[in-house]
Amino acid sequence: MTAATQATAADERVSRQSTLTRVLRRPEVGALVAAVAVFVFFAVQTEVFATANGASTWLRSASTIGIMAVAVAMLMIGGEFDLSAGAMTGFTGLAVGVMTTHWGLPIWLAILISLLLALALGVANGVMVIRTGLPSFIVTLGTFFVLQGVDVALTKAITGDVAIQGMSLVPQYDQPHAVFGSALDVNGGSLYVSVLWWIVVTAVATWVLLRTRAGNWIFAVGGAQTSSRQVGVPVARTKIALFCTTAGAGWLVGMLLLFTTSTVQSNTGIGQEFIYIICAVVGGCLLTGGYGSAVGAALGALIYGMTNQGIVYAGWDNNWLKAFLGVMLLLAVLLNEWVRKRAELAR
Amino acid sequence: MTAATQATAADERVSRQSTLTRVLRRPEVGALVAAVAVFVFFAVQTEVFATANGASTWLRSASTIGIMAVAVAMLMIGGEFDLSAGAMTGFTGLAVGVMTTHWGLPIWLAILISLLLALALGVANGVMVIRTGLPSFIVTLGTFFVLQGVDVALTKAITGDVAIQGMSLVPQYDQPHAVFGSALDVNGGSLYVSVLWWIVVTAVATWVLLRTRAGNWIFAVGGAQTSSRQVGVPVARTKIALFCTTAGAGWLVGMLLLFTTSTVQSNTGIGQEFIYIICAVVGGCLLTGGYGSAVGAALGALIYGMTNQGIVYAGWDNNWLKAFLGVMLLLAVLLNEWVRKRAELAR
Amino acid sequence: ACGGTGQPSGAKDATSLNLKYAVITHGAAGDAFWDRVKSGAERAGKDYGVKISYSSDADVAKQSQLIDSAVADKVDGIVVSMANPDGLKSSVEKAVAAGIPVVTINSGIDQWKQFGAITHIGQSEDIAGAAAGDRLKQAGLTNVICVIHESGNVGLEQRCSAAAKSFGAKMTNLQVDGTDDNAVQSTITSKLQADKTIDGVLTLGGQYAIDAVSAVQQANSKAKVATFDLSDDVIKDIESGSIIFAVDQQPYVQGYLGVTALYLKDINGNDIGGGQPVYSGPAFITKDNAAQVEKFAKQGTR
Amino acid sequence: MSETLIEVRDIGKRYGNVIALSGVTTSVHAGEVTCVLGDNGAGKSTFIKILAGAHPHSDGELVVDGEPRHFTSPRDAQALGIATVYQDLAVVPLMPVWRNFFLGQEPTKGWGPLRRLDRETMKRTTSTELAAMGIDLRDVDQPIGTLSGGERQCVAIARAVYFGARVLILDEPTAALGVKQSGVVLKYIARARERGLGVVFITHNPHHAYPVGDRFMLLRRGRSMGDFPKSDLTLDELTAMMAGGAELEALSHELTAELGQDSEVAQTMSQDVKVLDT
Amino acid sequence: MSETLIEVRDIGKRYGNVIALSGVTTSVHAGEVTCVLGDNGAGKSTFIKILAGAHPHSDGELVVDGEPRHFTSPRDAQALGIATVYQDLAVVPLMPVWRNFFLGQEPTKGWGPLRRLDRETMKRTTSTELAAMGIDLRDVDQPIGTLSGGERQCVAIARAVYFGARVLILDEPTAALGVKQSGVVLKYIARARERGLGVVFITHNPHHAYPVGDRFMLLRRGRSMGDFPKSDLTLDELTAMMAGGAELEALSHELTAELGQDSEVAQTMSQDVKVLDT
Ligand SMILES: Nc1ncnc2c1ncn2[C@@H]1O[C@H](COP(=O)(O)OP(=O)(O)OP(=O)(O)O)[C@@H](O)[C@H]1O
Ligand SMILES: Nc1ncnc2c1ncn2[C@@H]1O[C@H](COP(=O)(O)OP(=O)(O)OP(=O)(O)O)[C@@H](O)[C@H]1O
Ligand SMILES: [Mg+2]
Ligand SMILES: [Mg+2]
Repeated sequence: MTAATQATAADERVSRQSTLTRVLRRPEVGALVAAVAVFVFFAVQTEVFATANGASTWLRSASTIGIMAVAVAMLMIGGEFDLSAGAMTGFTGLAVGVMTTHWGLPIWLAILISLLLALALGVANGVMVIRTGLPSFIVTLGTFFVLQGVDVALTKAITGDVAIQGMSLVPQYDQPHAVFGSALDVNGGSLYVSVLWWIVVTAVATWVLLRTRAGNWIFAVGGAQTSSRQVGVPVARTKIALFCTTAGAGWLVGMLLLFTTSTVQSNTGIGQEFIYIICAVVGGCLLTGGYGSAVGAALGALIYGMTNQGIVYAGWDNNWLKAFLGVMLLLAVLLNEWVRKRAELAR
Repeated sequence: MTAATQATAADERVSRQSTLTRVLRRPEVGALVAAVAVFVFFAVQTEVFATANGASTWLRSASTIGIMAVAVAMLMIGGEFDLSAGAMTGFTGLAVGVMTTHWGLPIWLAILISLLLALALGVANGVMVIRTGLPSFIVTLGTFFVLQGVDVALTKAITGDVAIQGMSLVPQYDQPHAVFGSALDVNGGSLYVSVLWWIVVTAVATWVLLRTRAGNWIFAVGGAQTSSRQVGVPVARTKIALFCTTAGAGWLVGMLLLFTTSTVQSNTGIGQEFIYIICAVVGGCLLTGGYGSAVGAALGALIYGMTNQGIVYAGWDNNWLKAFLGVMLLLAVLLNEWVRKRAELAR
Repeated sequence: ACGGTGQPSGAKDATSLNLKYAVITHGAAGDAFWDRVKSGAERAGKDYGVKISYSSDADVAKQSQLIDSAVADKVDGIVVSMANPDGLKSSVEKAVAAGIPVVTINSGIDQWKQFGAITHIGQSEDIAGAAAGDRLKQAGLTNVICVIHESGNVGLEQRCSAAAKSFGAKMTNLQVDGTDDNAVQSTITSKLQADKTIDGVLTLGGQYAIDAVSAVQQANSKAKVATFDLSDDVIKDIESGSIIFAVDQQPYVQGYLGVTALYLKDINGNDIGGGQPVYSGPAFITKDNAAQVEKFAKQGTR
Repeated sequence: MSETLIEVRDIGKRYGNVIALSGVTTSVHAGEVTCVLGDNGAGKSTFIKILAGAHPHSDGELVVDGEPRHFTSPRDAQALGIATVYQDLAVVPLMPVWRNFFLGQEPTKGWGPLRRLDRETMKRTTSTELAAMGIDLRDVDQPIGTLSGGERQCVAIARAVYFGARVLILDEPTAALGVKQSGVVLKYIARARERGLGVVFITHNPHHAYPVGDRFMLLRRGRSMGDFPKSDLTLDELTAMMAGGAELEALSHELTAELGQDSEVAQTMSQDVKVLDT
Repeated sequence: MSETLIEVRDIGKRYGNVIALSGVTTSVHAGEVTCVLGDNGAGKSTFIKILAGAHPHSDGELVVDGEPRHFTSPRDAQALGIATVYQDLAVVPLMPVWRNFFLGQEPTKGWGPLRRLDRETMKRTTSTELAAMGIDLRDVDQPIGTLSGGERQCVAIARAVYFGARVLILDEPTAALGVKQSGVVLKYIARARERGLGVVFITHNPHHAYPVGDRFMLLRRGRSMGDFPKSDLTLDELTAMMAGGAELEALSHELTAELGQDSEVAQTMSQDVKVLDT
């Protein structure tokens, strides 16, 4: 026993490893390098990109996607998908819009009710997945379709229109607008609060994933569900909580959208669910679950946002937008992978 | 040795199983029952659904989705995704359209060239996935974006429009039209050739999956890639062939679309890639690979097609379309799962 | 729903005819423009006591299948928008051959006759686009972006290209992700920041005009915003001057008149237009006449 | 010493139409080691999975501490102090060794929102517990999937021993272990018995089963062939029983023919056969 | 009898910065059984994965039939008649047993597009080969993931034996096996040797290694401790070597204390220690 413990100090079975290499092996580093590369590329290519004004724009567009990407990444680490996440952003926004502009509910109450609705949907998703044993891809696809229909049809039925109008005239609009929709003036550019929310969400998610029991369980249920069940991880509880997380993030983003643009339309968020998954995967999450990081997902969203806006700044033929986006994404992911492999092989 | 072999006849460790139960345990049966349920539902709810005319419509709409769903199911069984499959249908159609209406190439030559282009893209997808070790979700997402950009930008650049016009005036249009776009008169309704193609594709895929070495390898690489590599399955070759299959199916569907409607739009197929995956999953394929069936995927497409058209026949409010679709899908999948579980537990 | 009260008494009673019309468009679900077409058609159906079933699909192959479905369903008339006439040709002709009267609305002004429709109502995206382009020219703009909120949508592309033609000066298309307003605002802002000479933004939906107005403020640009289609908020912005005009194609009219044309054909054998297309617009909403339409925009019919 | 912790009565388990186990009756006592023996596929793992709560039983009764139970999850069993080493080890390959060790029962420190994993304790405990088994890991931060088969097994055992409060269930714990590590596991079992735990131990190695076992339950083709106290058996009888009698004789002859009369294996086998005959 | 099939010279393998194997030199001869022994994590599996082509080696030379090779895939090794049983068995859990058995080397019948799997042969062969090992499956159409650990291992072994043309590599094949099945595996090894195959056999059980082995290679912490012909060793020496000497002594004392002087395990251990001392 003693013989074994003392051998830890210097082990001939491990080759030396520089601190740099050790840093490079963190899962986020590949995405970070790729993000820096994209930034440098557009900063050099265009004038506005690296200015405060430019940054405020691409940060803003990355922020809402980023919040969702982080939540979706957690869920993916836990081995599930939520295709209703995109529609949820529209749903919560519409709910608040309808409740305030048409039913005259106090704005904060409406916000609270929409949060409860979102969480209830999250729980419903989770319970259905657990109870039926169906893949979450299918269950949440069902929820997605239902939400999409509800978004259009209910909004239309209640308001007679397919978008919320007159939101800014609602009493006390200023208060939630300050919390969700305002912008700070930083160095000439405006920093939207959505960016701050994004940072907070990423930090909390990272804390939860790496430092708490819940985080341990998330990695476990995604990595090997049967095994984790066997050692006593509360699989159902963990997964339902994860579905609530994406639903809650959907609510947050719904509020951010509603109070930044002061309107939501019934097709808000439709089709975005895959963007979130894409950002998470670009940031290093495995589609099969059990591996990934919140910071990586946030960086994935940053890459996506920067590329999207960067192409506009560069003034490239807009018809090619998607083609450029595809090539840039591929290059970013390849760079990411290359960095990681380098790090793994480094001696 | 002898003692062991003779014990096979009657084994006290196995309870009796009726032939019915054994039939019910095939992976497709759940989907079949769900399809029949959907059919009966709409046949009762609406007058037209079960007529020859009605059937011809929903069969046609299911057929093109079905062909892709079968190919995508094979790829999913092999453990990979192809998000470029939808865009590929538009791409090949547009390629033929541009080559014939604008460059005046002979129509069969154009068709051949577009097939080669599709296969080349399939190989490119496969090689990238194998070489880089990146998830195919990301690699084919890149291809998807590039194709989407090319579809819009190139078509616009060459034809000045975002859709192919005047296709039916191309010399010898009749020949491929007969092969890909014609309809037979059956019992008062028209049976589109695309339905025949669908049946052929499903049959061939089933044969390959269940009766050939290639099929064995597809299940193996999807079920446990490292293990299959260790026992000598040519993983790279199998996967590249699978990507070629989806690309080839994309080409076939592109031709079917082009010669049935005599036009393609630059956004044809965009967003369909997930429909294919959905149909495959509804038909019993696992998202994680290694399990599924071609017939199941075809039935998944049938359920999707019938539901989509059935809702139209039923005359339900269009705004609720997606909600109905979601509910029907969920019910179909639940029924599917229930039948399968019953069958497994049946003694 | 059709109780029979308040119906115009025609040569024949509609309820006794038990008419059923299909309205099949290429609009996306939840699109404000097509939502008004739908409202118009449904209102007409209610007014005449006719059953209306509205369906739509932006994919031309699927739209043609919807027409086939309607034919199989033996409806009494079809209203169809033909953004991509080639793809609908065989289906429309089949409907006509089956003795079902067809009215085309919105787009398809060059083909309706050839396909055998009884009339065409509305004006094509081309005409509306051209009119918008003219207006922009009159406003003295020189560098305008045309915001396409759905990539590859034929109708949107037609609006932009027609506007570009009649506008004469520089007009570039900008693709945005229409399902993410945050991204729409960001992208327009980026474009305005990247090219300071842009002095006009033309959006193709009321919703995106609101986004464009915020983006212009955000980018500190002096660009003027103009848009297709109306909404309550758009009217308010027109009144406050942040949107210079809105092109109103009067989609409600297209839906309503489309059904009316079928109805008159059925009860009285009329051919509206007498072999010529009927224009439904475009109307321009500016500061001067915004107040008049405000009420209707609020109720979601303009 | 003879407090009954777990009692199973006429228990059975079906997977669909496969009857993996039927009519098994036995009990686990405090301070006693019950060895479950049997051929491959006899149903041993199925049996212990029922005790561990990993699979619900289809027939019969499971009584823990005098109360009939129907575990729906391994958590239920753990709550009663039952810790298990599964044959497939139940580890999460992509997770670091130390996280796997404490999975499901992580120690925390801090309060409220700052309540967090006690990482130092976790890492330290993991490496000391493994070192005690003779496994000297390079790095407890390594994903457990990159450990060798035996190292992985040691993690699973060390974990169960660390958390096993009243009953310790071990499904072929020594299968992938070296001689030294196997010795440690046997020592652990002996110690657990001394501390008054009930132990259920599955192995194919009579040399491991005999020294530590108090009672031996034999399963064959899903049915129990009876429970034998150690006093009724010699090692040779046990070995013969495990190997399955008559068929063994044929094999023993073959082996003798191929490996020569003086081969160790052949000798052991023919001895076993002789024991059976007597 | 002494044709050299495989020679490795100074071979090494790193996983990132983990050095799993370094400087190992040995050779595999036709008609000879080379046993690879060593503690858990010593590098045995890594060593055979190199021979099998599953991992390329990082250092040194691998010579097969006199030609230096750098396998990039297990197919390369298979093409040279090398068949392997991996410690993790390399099966595809969701696939039926018979498909797993023939995976990668499926027999076909028919021509051209009608060329198809010879399903009858495949199923028949699978069940006879397994029956020969004493595994009597209910149904070869069962997914292999639902077999018991030992049954699964038998499939992997039967497959390798069936396809092994010139070299047979077995990584702890008897770990999960019952006494009877272990006997069959030893018999197979003996038979393969007689047919002139080269066999590489890894085990932790000296009672399995000694009777069939011709040469014994000992690995410790990734390095070779040398190659010993059988004539230089007794079973006891072998056991002592496997258990690692000095540390064993401490363990033996502890065990004696806990299990009592007459415990079998304790006795064996103290014997081993004595052998080492002499
Ligand atoms: N999920 C399952 N579905 C169907 N059959 C199963 C399943 N799990 C186990 N079996 C069958 O039940 C029988 C008993 O399996 P079990 O794992 O309990 O055997 P075991 O005694 O542990 O064998 P071993 O010594 O090889 O580990 C086996 O024949 C196996 O094929
Ligand atoms: N993919 C890998 N990445 C990092 N380290 C690895 C990897 N695979 C094995 N190792 C390490 O290499 C060492 C040797 O492993 P190997 O599997 O060869 O041991 P072994 O001798 O077969 O042990 P056992 O008897 O337990 O099976 C182990 O310490 C293990 O942790
Ligand atoms: Mg077992
Ligand atoms: Mg090993």
